Amino acid sequence: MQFSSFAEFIDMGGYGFYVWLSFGMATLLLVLLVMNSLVSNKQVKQRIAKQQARQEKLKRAAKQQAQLSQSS
Amino acid sequence: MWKWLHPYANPEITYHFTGKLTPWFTWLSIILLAIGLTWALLFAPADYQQGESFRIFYIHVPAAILSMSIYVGMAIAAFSGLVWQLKLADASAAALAPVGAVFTAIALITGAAWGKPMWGTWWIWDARLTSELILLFLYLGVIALHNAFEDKALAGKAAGILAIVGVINIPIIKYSVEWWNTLHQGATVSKFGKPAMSADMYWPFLFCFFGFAFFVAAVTCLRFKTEILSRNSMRPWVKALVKEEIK
Amino acid sequence: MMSINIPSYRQAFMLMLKRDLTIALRHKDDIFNPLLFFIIVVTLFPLGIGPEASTLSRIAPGIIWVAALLATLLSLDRLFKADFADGSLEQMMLIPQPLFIIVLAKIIAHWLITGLPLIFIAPVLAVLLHLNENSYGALMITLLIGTPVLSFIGAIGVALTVGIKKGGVLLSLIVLPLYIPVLIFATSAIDTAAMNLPYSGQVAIIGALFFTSFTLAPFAVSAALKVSTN
Amino acid sequence: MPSSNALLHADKLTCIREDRILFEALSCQFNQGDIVQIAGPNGAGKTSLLRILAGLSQPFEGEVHFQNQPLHKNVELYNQNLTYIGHLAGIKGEMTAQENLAFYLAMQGLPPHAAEQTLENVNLLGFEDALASHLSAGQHRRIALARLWQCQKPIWILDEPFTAIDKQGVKNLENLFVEHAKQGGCVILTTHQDLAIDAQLVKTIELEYQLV
Repeated sequence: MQFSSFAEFIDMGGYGFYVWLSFGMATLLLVLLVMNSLVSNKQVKQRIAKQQARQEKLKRAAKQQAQLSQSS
Repeated sequence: MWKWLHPYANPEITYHFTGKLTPWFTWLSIILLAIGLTWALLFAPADYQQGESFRIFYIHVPAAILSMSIYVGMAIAAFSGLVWQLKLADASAAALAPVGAVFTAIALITGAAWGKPMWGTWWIWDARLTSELILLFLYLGVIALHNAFEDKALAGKAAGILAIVGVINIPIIKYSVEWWNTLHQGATVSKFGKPAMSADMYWPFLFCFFGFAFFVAAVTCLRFKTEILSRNSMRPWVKALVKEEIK
Repeated sequence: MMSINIPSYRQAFMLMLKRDLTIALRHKDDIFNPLLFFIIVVTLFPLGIGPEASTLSRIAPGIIWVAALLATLLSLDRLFKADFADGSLEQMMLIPQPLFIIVLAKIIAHWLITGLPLIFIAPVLAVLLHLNENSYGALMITLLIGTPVLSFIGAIGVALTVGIKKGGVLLSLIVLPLYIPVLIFATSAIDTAAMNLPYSGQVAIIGALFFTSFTLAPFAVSAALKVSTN
Repeated sequence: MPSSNALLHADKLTCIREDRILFEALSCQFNQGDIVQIAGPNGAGKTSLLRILAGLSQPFEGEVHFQNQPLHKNVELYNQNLTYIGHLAGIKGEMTAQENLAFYLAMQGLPPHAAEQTLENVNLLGFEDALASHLSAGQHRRIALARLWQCQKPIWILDEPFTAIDKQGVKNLENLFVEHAKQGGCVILTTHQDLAIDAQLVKTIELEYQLV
């Protein structure tokens, strides 16, 4: 352990601001990247599900029309 | 010669294979980073010249190394996508680009934050910082081009060509910037000499580096899976998979 | 099979070059607008910085070269956009000769229309910026071999963005970083010449860039066009 | 299996446009002397199929073969044998009708003076020296089609060739197609009009609008 107290650890020998800025920004960017990756994964899945629902609707409509034209 | 690659060219098999790999990468990354960063922040000795600010090194250098290697990896993937018409290679290149851009940004920000106490200014036109900045532009170009196309298969091909053109240019840009730097600033700015790393600095560095590397692998796998899904959305297996997951 | 005598590579190249030059000469805006842009950008700098001759002559190489980069960038859009919009590009992809011959002809035509006039007007602008008298030779040589590189690299960017509706800003994002080496070596050659030192090293490097882009860019452009017209 | 005299055959083509399968595992062949009409509603993938056959687009899966060789292996030979005229006429407004035509003829190795005579076939005599930007869309299309009268290439792929063409022009074109087929050529086209060509000469490939 290089630091004897928590305050000393935060201070980083006077360089605290720069060290914690670096670590903070890096963490922030990495978290944003992970969030973005998760969100876009979910969005793609939702888009596919939506598209699927729409196609099924169209299919059903086409079937109904076919039945109607047959019966008439 | 490329026959053995064939099963991996099947998107469904690759998707599930990647899905199996992801948790391994994720946990390895978490463990290595937890050890590496704790070690770097609490136990590694301070540099005798730079003091505690040297701890930025444990993020800055891995990020800088990874930012370059991700670009090269992306270009290799794009090249094989172009030459052997591997659609999945294009997808992996597309998955890598944003990850690489983030690591380039981290390298730049930590570089500036390290430079302020060392050089007394946030930004100097140091050769390495400048080429890192240009690398960020190259990444942003690839990402922007990829987003501009609606058809993802075409987007992958176009961004791939740009990545290959970029990778040919990187050594030229790096060389020209270094040359420009020595011409204009000479020896007035003392760059960081390569610090003679002692073992108690080297080990935490290795842990951090591999921790970040596995982080890259895990996030890339996730994005790669997303790319596969969006490019194969009309396939029955994708539909079944999505139906199962979204309830 | 019916016998067909197709034109040789050289004939196809000349046909294409002639066609593009004819079109440009009848559409004179293509030549004058980028040139005018070049002149206006250069005149803006003294207005923004101040008229001291020493300051201006110090930054003149950079100003002229950055303005040349931007003028080239502005003119690049015409390279494939019109052909893409009216369907000529499709027809060019189906010509029996390899695509890179057509591409090469188009890029050279583009340079003759936009790059060459810059070289003629540059010395006049250099006078306005009090460029060091020793530097004129270097300015002309770097422009002469540097602007074709800009056309070649730029063509890759246009070929990639030609199918995109709002490709203008994207084009600059893609192309400008790739222009950096030319900018660095060209301005440094001019600076070195001002100090009366030999600048053949820088010129040799720009020459190398010229030959590299001359040989590789047409292939990259062909591949990119195939993607864009898909 | 395609018969040996097939000029062009498509092998299990799949085409996907923005998440929609336009057609899947489509196989067809085109022989010498064929006039083939690709039919189907809007959005069924007619243009996409023609572009794939012309080698302009890559199919998602499958391959096009020319003289029993995959297309990508002999692009240059294929392009020597192919004339494709798409939706866009490829006419430059800055050049005259004659210059436009002469350029395309010259690229086929034909002398430029053939252009003037050919313009007569499409009823554009007197417009030779008019800049194409002063001409109408129909006239552009006629300039583009004019090269067919000089064309010695066997495979013609034409996307909606009759759009904006008057009745007499359509008749002339149809006669030209029959003539070309008789000489051993092959015409592949899309059109919304009914062809006034003897039905025995025309084959039809029907594309359906697929929902999934």
